[in-house]
Amino acid sequence: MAATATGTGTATGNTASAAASTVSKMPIAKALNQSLRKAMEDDPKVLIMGEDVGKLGGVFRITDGLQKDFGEERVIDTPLAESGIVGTAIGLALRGYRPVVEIQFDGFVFPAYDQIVTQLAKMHARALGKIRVPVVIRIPYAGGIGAVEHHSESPEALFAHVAGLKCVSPSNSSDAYWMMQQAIESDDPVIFFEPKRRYWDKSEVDTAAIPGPLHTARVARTGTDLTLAAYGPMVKTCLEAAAASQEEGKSLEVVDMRSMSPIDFDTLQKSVEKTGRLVVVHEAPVFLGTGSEVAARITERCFYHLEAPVLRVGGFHSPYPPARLEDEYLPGLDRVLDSVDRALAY
Amino acid sequence: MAATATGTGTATGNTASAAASTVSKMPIAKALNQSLRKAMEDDPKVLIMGEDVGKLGGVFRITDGLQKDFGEERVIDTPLAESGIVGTAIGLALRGYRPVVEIQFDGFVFPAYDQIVTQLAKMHARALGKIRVPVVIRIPYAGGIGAVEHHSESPEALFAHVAGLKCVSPSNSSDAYWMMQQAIESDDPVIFFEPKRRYWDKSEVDTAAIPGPLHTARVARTGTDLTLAAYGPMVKTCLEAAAASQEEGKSLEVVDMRSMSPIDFDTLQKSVEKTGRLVVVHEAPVFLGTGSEVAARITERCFYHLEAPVLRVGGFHSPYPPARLEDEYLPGLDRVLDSVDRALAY
Amino acid sequence: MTVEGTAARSSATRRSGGTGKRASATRKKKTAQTAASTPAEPQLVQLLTPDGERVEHPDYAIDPTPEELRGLYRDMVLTRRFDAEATALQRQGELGLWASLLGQEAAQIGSARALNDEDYVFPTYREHGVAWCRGVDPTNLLGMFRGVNNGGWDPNSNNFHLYTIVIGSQTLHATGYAMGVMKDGADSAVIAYFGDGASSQGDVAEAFTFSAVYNAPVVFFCQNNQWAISEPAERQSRVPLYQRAAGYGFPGVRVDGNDVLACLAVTKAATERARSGQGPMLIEAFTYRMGAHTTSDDPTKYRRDEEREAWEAKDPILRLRRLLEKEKLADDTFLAAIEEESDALAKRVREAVRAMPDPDSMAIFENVYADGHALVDEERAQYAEYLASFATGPEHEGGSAAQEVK
Amino acid sequence: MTVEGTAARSSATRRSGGTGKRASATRKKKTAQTAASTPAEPQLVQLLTPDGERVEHPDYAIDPTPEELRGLYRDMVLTRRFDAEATALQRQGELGLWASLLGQEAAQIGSARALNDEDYVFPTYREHGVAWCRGVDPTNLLGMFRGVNNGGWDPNSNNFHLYTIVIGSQTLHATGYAMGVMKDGADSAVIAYFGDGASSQGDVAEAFTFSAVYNAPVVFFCQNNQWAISEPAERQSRVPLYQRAAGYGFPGVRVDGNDVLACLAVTKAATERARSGQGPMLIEAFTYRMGAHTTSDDPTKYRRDEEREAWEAKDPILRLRRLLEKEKLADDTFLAAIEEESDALAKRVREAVRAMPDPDSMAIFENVYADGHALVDEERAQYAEYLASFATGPEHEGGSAAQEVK
Ligand SMILES: Cc1ncc(C[n+]2csc(CCOP(=O)(O)OP(=O)(O)O)c2C)c(N)n1
Ligand SMILES: Cc1ncc(C[n+]2csc(CCOP(=O)(O)OP(=O)(O)O)c2C)c(N)n1
Ligand SMILES: [Mg+2]
Ligand SMILES: [Mg+2]
Repeated sequence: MAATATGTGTATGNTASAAASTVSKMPIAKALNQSLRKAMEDDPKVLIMGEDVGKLGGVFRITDGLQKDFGEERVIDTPLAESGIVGTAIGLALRGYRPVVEIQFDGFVFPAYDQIVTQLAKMHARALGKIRVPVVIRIPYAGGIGAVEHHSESPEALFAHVAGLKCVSPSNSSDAYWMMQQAIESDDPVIFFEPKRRYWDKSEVDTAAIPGPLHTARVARTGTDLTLAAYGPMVKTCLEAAAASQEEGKSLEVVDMRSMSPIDFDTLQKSVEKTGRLVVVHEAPVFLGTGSEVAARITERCFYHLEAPVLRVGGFHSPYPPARLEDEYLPGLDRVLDSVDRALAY
Repeated sequence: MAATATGTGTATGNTASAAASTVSKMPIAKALNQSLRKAMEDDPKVLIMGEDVGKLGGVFRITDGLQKDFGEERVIDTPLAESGIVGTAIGLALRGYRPVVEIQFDGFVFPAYDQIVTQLAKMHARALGKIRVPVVIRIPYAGGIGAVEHHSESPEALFAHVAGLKCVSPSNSSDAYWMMQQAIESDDPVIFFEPKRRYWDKSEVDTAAIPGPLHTARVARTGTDLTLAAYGPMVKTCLEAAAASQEEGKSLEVVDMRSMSPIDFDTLQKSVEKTGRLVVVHEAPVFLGTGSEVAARITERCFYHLEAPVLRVGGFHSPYPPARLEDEYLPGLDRVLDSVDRALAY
Repeated sequence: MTVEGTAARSSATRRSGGTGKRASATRKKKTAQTAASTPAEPQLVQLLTPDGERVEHPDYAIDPTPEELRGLYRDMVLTRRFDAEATALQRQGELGLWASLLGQEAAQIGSARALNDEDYVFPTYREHGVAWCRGVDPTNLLGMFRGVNNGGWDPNSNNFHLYTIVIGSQTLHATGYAMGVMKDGADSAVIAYFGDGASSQGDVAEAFTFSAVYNAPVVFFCQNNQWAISEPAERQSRVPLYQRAAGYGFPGVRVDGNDVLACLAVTKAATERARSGQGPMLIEAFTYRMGAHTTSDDPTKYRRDEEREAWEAKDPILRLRRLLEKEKLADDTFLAAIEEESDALAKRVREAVRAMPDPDSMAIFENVYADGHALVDEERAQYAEYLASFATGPEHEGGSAAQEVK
Repeated sequence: MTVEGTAARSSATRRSGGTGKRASATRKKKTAQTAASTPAEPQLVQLLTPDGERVEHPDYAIDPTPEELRGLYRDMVLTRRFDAEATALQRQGELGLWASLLGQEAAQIGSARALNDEDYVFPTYREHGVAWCRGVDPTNLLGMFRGVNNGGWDPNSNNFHLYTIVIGSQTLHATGYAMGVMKDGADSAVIAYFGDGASSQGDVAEAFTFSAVYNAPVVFFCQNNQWAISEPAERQSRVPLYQRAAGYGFPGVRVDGNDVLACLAVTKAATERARSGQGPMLIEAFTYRMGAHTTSDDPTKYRRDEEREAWEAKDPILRLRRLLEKEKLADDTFLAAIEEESDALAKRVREAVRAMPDPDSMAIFENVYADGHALVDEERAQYAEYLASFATGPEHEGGSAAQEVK
């Protein structure tokens, strides 16, 4: 990892007293598991719901061991019906619970889309603020794991466009740990996108840190020539691209957006005002992906600073391809660097 | 209507021989009804499906009289279940039919979202092109009619982002008439967004014209200082804004986009290369609305031509408000002109 | 007309050509088959005949006091009056829309009066009678129909959730809420209202599945008013709807939805069942939508007048009045008092609606999130600035000019 | 371990504190009640016992010829062998995933052999035996599991639709297709396969509603293999699934899913019923998933070995073999021939998979639309140019450097 990287998370350490025992390296999957465990210990109203989240611990084992320790009343294997899962989670939230719903894979969230968009997102406003529906919807998303159809999609723009929802995605274990707890504590519905192909990537978590706000971006690496913006699985790719560019004498700044709704445009703006160039990277299709909003708004905010148009690297306008083609489809190092070159050529 | 407007539709007349009998002024609603009738007469495989489309003729009477004339086998009142409607329409399409599905109001399309996104959009690609699913989904959309919740939404970006779907919206009767037939003739699924508050606006239809392609934009009014881009209900608002601006000596070009997937960027680019300024207007929320894609891509294509950032006028990031607030929420003449001023001030 | 006639003929020809002969023979057979599998008149629970006679039912005994009977009568009359006033207010332009409950008073009052205060109600958009029984101020119901809000009451004040317009969604909220009641160890029941049309929605089936699997204390109360806008109930099911429950593993019963006593008794039984841990139950209240679907609807397009007339004879208020009169439980003073109360209610509602202020422009940005959202904050600030620009005038000529054009 | 133990205890404490006492009392009662309402062993149609004895059923008579019996046996053996080979290929890294049908051969072969060529099949993702009977080349099934395509056959060649992964969706496609069959006046049937887990999806309920209302010629064939990944069937329904049909107005029947003759007979009856215009029917084939959900799954996490062992005694292939042996319908030559055919099939599949080429990069842009799409064209051109830039080399240093890093 390049010398300029600023560490693994936004959590700013308050670790003087208990450093040895609270910091450890762990995979994102484990950080999520620990975070859920902590949230359940702290608040008896926190529930886990979903398909196979109980004995199996979820197909990715993110809820591993939780049913054993918290019981079937709090870790609930549901019937196989996503609309039912989210709809009953809303009802439980109305009764004072804080359900954390697991959608097994990105491509299976759509049966619940109506409940999410017309009920979950709008109920607080509909009630003029008199009720709250603090439901977290966890979605293991994006590709790169060689899976069959519907198991590799990046549907975040379809949620971020909808007022009433918040959308976040961690890129490392520290964020996974802290952002999950913040999402559960939030009184708003949060769609929590988990970068499934990074589940097994290890980085440091300090369980005694004081985390920054949930919806702020983080400068993951400082640089001067161009800004790369990404979130979730693409942060790693962007950091690799920045490292590769450094060898060629180019100084790239990498912003880990962390939140897709709201987007922290202030941090992006500050970075672009410095670098004058921006490339946004996500796995989701470019057309109407979150990058389009970043491009549009940053261009408006930094019109006189931009030396090149904001470029976007992402999926194509085609269904996610079969696994043997996903390396072509996904924005990899090469495609990111190609766009960096194009932006720098202006 | 300003002198520079280029008429009411893209259909280029071939009307020398039968002008008198084939041209008439009619509301958009009637043009749609006539178009559906024509499509059913021309092709016995065309079916109409939806809630209340039969005897009632739909809540907006767009299918008025069709069941009476084509029978219950071709104009099908369905059970009250949107996923079921779209799912069975897919099955009918696989059997060789061409179903035209009516969703009663924009806000009720979401129960069908899974079938649309995971099945309808992807089936042709999944089958490596061996099957086709020519389903048209008609959605009366957008606001301005003083309705209760869920009856005024503009969800087009949620469909345009999805590969495999095509999305169009007519702004006048001629387009309503021709685009509907073209959508039905298309072998791809088409989401047909009908600007419900313009249903009763009258303009000319020439039923003997030769229409242009379905997915091209149309310069609805030529101008030199700034381009206004819109589709569906906002075209009228933009034309009014252009007329108002003319009185102040500003020459605005208005592009009726007509298609939101694909977007005809060539026509937009050509216009912006001339005017140097672009304001995109739609009722949908600005954040991740189609305007974000237009802004991002036109900025990329016209980087050296733009004298101001692309500005966007649209709905706010809040649920569609109660009717008494919709005039504040909807982009009206004032808000469009305010953005025009801002763009011209650069 | 000629053109239409031709189209009809040509479509008929098309169908009978080629394989068409067999097709239409098949079709006839199919219809016959369908009809055969539907029993003409399924049993329904009735405790009060249209003539106002009390009848007994082995499973659903009830013995209301005179006071209770008068109370039910008052509820129904006041609800109907409120409903009529709301319809009138719509005609006068004070409301954008109204969904009348005319004809469904017994189903709503009977079921709602079976509930305890701790029970929780998830209505659809037509449960004005239920709202009344829960103590929701009727004027609060009108806000959404006037267009000043999308739900104008605090659901937790009366355990009466907001109206839900997307058909069927609330049955899942009710089920989840009932799951929560169970987890809390509370012994209250939850009731979800929905229509015959709603029975087709996947969400309602999923609510049946979840409630059965978790044995949740929820009562599904389906008002089969026989129409979903223009579609008759046969478009949703070819067997009576109450029968659906058995296949999910809980009981279903059809009750005379115009019989307030039967609705009360059956709902009492179902909620008691739920409260005592016996799980969900489906009640199909067989009733009739006497009016239009909403004030925007024109039922003459699809419904024969005779059907409505036949149902007038079964009017829910009339039959309770007959009982009250027969048993001499309602004297003129009582009836006059209700009349007076009705007038007062109507007046109060009328005045309240007319006085209902439009929401402030900036309300658009309120309550979108509980914990705030940077984009909403930004848009709020921009919009405030934009509005302020009109006040300050000259520098925004475009805006001003536009206002005049408008 | 200590931490986990503590958590468990503290959560237990939490539950029994305060109102918890009543809650857990209530809970016990509820469970008892649920159990009481579920009959222990519902009737299932069986024509062949696990011991290979033929039994009669009044409604589902069948008299297969020796040839037919041998054919069914061959189908099952070859299907199982193909399935085992695919599992092996997954272990060897040739496939990314495999969903084994082990244990469900009788349900699939029996039902599929009841179909006519004109009938149309909508499978889920595990119907390899059905595909076999339809004449789909088994190697074509493997493309999607290898990751070279998302559906590698022409559905219309064998009237066998593509595998559908999103649970339940295909039941609506089948219903729509069946509505089309009716409109065409054709007399074929449509069959939709789905699992016990799928029965909870709203789409399946909507398919029941639509098929009943339109009396569509569709057979719903539910393979209740008792597990949806890690969830037992009781998580989906507390009553046997076949009972669901009645509430929608059509018949449901439970058949011994490990009895190929019963599956054949019942599906024959259901499809004939559909073809003759009597509408939909639900068949619940009561069977068992002997293997893991897929090769990614580890059933030891949630399932007891004894359960699986008990079901081994009911093996579908074994019992038909017992019948064949008892009735002397299968001699060594026959059995040896099948063995040989199995080996050949396995070899052919193995070789075909290994030879299966990766799709061309540009395939990403193919078949997204039937009529083309400007954006796809633009992206295709840009990507081709991008790929070409690597060939031309020097000017794209970033790209080349990156490739090395990779
Ligand atoms: C998901 C959805 N689709 C369509 C509509 C439009 N709509 C409003 S009411 C209605 C009919 C409802 O019928 P029913 O459930 O019988 O209730 P009723 O109005 O008769 O009380 C329809 C189709 C809607 N509100 N929600
Ligand atoms: C809508 C949806 N949600 C979740 C999944 C993930 N998933 C795949 S198979 C499966 C279990 C299916 O169980 P069942 O219907 O019984 O079929 P079986 O696998 O036992 O044949 C699940 C949950 C999915 N494919 N689709
Ligand atoms: Mg109704
Ligand atoms: Mg199963």
